[in-house]
Amino acid sequence: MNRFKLVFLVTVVVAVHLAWAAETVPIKPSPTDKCPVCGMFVAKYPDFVAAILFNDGSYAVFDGTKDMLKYYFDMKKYDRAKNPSDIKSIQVTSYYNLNPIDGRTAFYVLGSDVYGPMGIELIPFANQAEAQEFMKDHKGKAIVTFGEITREMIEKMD
Amino acid sequence: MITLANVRKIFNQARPNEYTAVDGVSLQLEEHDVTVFKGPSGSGKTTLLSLVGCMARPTSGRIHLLGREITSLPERFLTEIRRKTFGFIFQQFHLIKGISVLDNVMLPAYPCGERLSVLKERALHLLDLFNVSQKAHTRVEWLSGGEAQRVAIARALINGPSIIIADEPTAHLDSMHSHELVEILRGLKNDRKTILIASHDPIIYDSDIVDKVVHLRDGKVDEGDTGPRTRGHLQLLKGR
Amino acid sequence: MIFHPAIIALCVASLFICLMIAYSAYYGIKIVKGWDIKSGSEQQLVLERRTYLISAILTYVFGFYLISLFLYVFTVDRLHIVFTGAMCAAGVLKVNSYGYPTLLLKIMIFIFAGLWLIVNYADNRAYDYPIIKTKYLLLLILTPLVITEMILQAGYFLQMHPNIITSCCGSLFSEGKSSLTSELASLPVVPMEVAFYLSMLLTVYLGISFHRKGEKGYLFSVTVAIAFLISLVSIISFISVYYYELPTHHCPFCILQKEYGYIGYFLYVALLGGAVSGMGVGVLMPFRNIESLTGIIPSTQRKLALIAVVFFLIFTALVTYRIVFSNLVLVS
Amino acid sequence: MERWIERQKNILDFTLSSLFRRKWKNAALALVYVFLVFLLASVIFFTHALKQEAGIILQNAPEMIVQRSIAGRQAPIPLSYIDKLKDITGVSAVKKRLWGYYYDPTAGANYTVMAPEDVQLDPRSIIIGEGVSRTRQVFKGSTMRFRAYDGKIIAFEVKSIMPSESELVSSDLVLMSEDGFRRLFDASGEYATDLTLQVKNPRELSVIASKVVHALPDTRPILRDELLRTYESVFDWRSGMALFLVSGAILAFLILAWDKASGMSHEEKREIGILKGIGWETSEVVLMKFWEGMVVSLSAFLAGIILAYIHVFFTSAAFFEPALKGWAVLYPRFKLTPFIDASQVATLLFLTVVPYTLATVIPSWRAATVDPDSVMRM
Repeated sequence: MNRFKLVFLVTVVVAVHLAWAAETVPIKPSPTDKCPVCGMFVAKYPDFVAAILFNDGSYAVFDGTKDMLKYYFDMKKYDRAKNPSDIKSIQVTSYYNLNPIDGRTAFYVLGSDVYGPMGIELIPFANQAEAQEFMKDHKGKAIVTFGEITREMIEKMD
Repeated sequence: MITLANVRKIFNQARPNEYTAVDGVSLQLEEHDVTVFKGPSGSGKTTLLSLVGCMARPTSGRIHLLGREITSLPERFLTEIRRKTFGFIFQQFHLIKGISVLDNVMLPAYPCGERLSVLKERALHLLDLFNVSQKAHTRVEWLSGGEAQRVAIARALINGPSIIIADEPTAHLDSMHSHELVEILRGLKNDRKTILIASHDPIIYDSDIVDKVVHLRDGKVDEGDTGPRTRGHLQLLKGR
Repeated sequence: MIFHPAIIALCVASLFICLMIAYSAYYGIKIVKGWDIKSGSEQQLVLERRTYLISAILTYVFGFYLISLFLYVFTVDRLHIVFTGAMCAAGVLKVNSYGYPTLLLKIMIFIFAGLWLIVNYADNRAYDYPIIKTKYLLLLILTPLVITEMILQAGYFLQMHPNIITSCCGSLFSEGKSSLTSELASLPVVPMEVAFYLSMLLTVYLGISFHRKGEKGYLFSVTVAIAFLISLVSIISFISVYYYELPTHHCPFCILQKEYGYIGYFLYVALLGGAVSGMGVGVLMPFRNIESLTGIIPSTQRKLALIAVVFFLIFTALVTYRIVFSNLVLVS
Repeated sequence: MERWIERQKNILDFTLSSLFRRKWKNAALALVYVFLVFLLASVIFFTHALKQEAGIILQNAPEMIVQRSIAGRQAPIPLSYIDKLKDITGVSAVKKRLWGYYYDPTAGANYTVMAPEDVQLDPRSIIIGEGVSRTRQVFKGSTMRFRAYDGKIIAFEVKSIMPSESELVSSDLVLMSEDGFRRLFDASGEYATDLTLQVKNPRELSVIASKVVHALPDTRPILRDELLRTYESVFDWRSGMALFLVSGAILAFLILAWDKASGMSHEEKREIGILKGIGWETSEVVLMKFWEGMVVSLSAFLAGIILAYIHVFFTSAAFFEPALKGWAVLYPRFKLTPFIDASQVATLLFLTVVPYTLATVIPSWRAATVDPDSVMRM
């Protein structure tokens, strides 16, 4: 019954401890925000959220880096009103700590065994060391920077 | 017309207690007639009535009911014919205790899926006809013998049968009520119902409403004694 | 084995049903052997009376399997917490090789029992019970199915080891891997939708025309069977996806969960009901020329065709409503 | 269709009236039936609610706990391990925990004593659980004495009592400061009882767990999901076991049901004979018997479930208290959140109504196949 006592103990700890404080505020898509590429509600899958922020203060949220890039490479198709020059910043969710990071400076691991809500994904990291560690642990195939990603790479993922 | 051809009913077949209740009876019974089956107890009257009334199937032989051969029908269909064609009046009345007179009268019609309100109306009408409508909501235990008899008759008529079968209907009635019963039967006869009665009560078989008396003995028709009430159109087929 | 109340309930109830069906089969054989409707012998009477009991038991079996089907999926679904990697019923059914066959058998038995009851219904209406022997021979096919199902189910639950790492429905029904389920999931959406609507349209058309004219019963029944299969495939291929609003999630079980308003139950009940009544038309076809059944089967068939059409229409309506109002865009 | 419904209605009507006429005869069976459903439903509702409760609480638990074991037993874990764990990619934070058990001979109970990091307490005060307060009769402001590892008596002032909502987990709890804890148990400042790890991405847990074992071979990581699973199976096992024990009762009940259904009174036999005689068909009598079974079953089922619901959710499963006391001397008096779903009801249905229906089908059929002409021979 030792194990059982342990279970109770953990609950005890919790009742007192409550949650850990979050370090940074992640992008919080509202429950009604939908991915413009696939139409899914984004808020259901906060671990993979990516976003594009525009100069006019508006934004678009995606349920994964892949969908964000699809949008990025073909903006006309998804939103006639927006041009690539309107983009203020790009945010992706870092894999290890789930914090929002700058999408343009992030490192992306391709071909790993981690799947997002949309299947095969590019997994974003804040630095190269994390990306390499991840690639080793999750059988990733390559590390790319934002600039190295091509439209063909994205198309091949579907 | 009801025709019986060489009808035999054996109980407990191929067992030591095998016993032949009806033994090769051939008969023809006319519609709209009153026929009385007469004979000592154990002569097969009741069994014969239950065979004609589609309650049981003969071991051999054929029964034709209003042109239809019924002997090879499974129980399911016999029941259907029975409840549309026959009304039964039993020796002991056999009303169900604990429920009202009205419920008892309606009981045979329940499985037919008729709307209850329609059914109720018809039952009340029948009770009225037999002067027991004031007792409609009384429980049957509180009825007198004569009332119980009349309720039992109302019940027999609820599905509008063309044939009435009565098994020793006067066995539990005094003479006054027995005469009353004869009058009710007369009324039914005037309504052009076919009536089959098993009885050894002279009030019944000597009554002027009876068209034909069939004598039974040991499961066979006793041809030597067809009785005084045998009318001209009586046709007795030769029993083997 | 996992000691869960619902598992015990399923196993115990299955055992009871098995005993009942074995009992019915035993007397079924006796009926096939000793039936002689012409005879008024007591032996025949006893056999005739047995048929009432067997009808009653089969009705219970039919109802039982409907509930059992859902309780099975529901229980299995609840167990996903116990298995690493499983996120819903789909994954838990894969923990050993008995899970899916049990489910399949449950569906088959349900349909089979339904069809048997339809045949029984028609036969009981004919005064000479013309198909009684065929009927009880069919019962002999059902019996081993029920027994196998009980054994498989017991095997499934007994062989459940909580440390097994199973795949979740995401990988099971996700596109791009080569297993039957993932092939179903990766079927192209547009042709699948077209096939689905065509099959529904054809079913409804044939059903209504059968209801009116009583023609092409076999064709209608075969169409129903095909439409049933297409619908099941469609649920995996695109219907579930619209419900989840998640293009990679093809699980046919998660729609049974509360998050989706238990809509799965309505979908599956409509589909199973439509399949049983529609296939019932075809099952009755070979007997419709038997003299005592000529007055019974055609009207029964018409009713069945109508019921099937209604069920399939409900199913199609539910699906269409979801496709139209879903936030998901699969086809642009 | 309308005829069909009317027919069912009429037959049901008669069934109800005959059931009512024989209410005392059916009462004993119904009572046993209700009790059985009550028993089973109580077990199922209770364990399910506990599971649910535990699951909700565990949601906030740390994703991973790292314990050190020496010779297969849990041992204090050096604080120097914290830095090693922090270096693992994907670990956001590592915290130490201090906890243990204290046996109180006066109450004959074990308290769970812990020193939480985020509750500020001075070294001489404590916060206690409702259960502790109840058994020791100590309240806010009273003094509670503990016997330290070296035999010295340490007095603590009760600063507050934990609210009773969390009693399921906090009943036997005593919270104190780290200083107080170390004084009571002679715990060195270089060790903690165990460490908790925060891992943001749950996908990474298993990878991190293997890295922990690799980096610190004398430790054992425990995942929250693992606890959840343990919970799930412990409770399932318990309720399964309980059902297994009750199965004897189910069997006895079925025998009773069979016996009741087959041993019809003379009056009932007479009635069925009359019904058959006046034109009821066998299948209609079977139908009547079916309705009879359904009425008995469903009303007993409903009554049993309602009683069980009241028992579990309003009286906190009072009948189970003696049996469950073995878990902890300080039995928590908690209110469970009502939680019932279709699968629980279906499970109960399968355990009671299905066997009952099947147990009575043969006796009812036998009753229904009375010869119609038996009425003539009565």
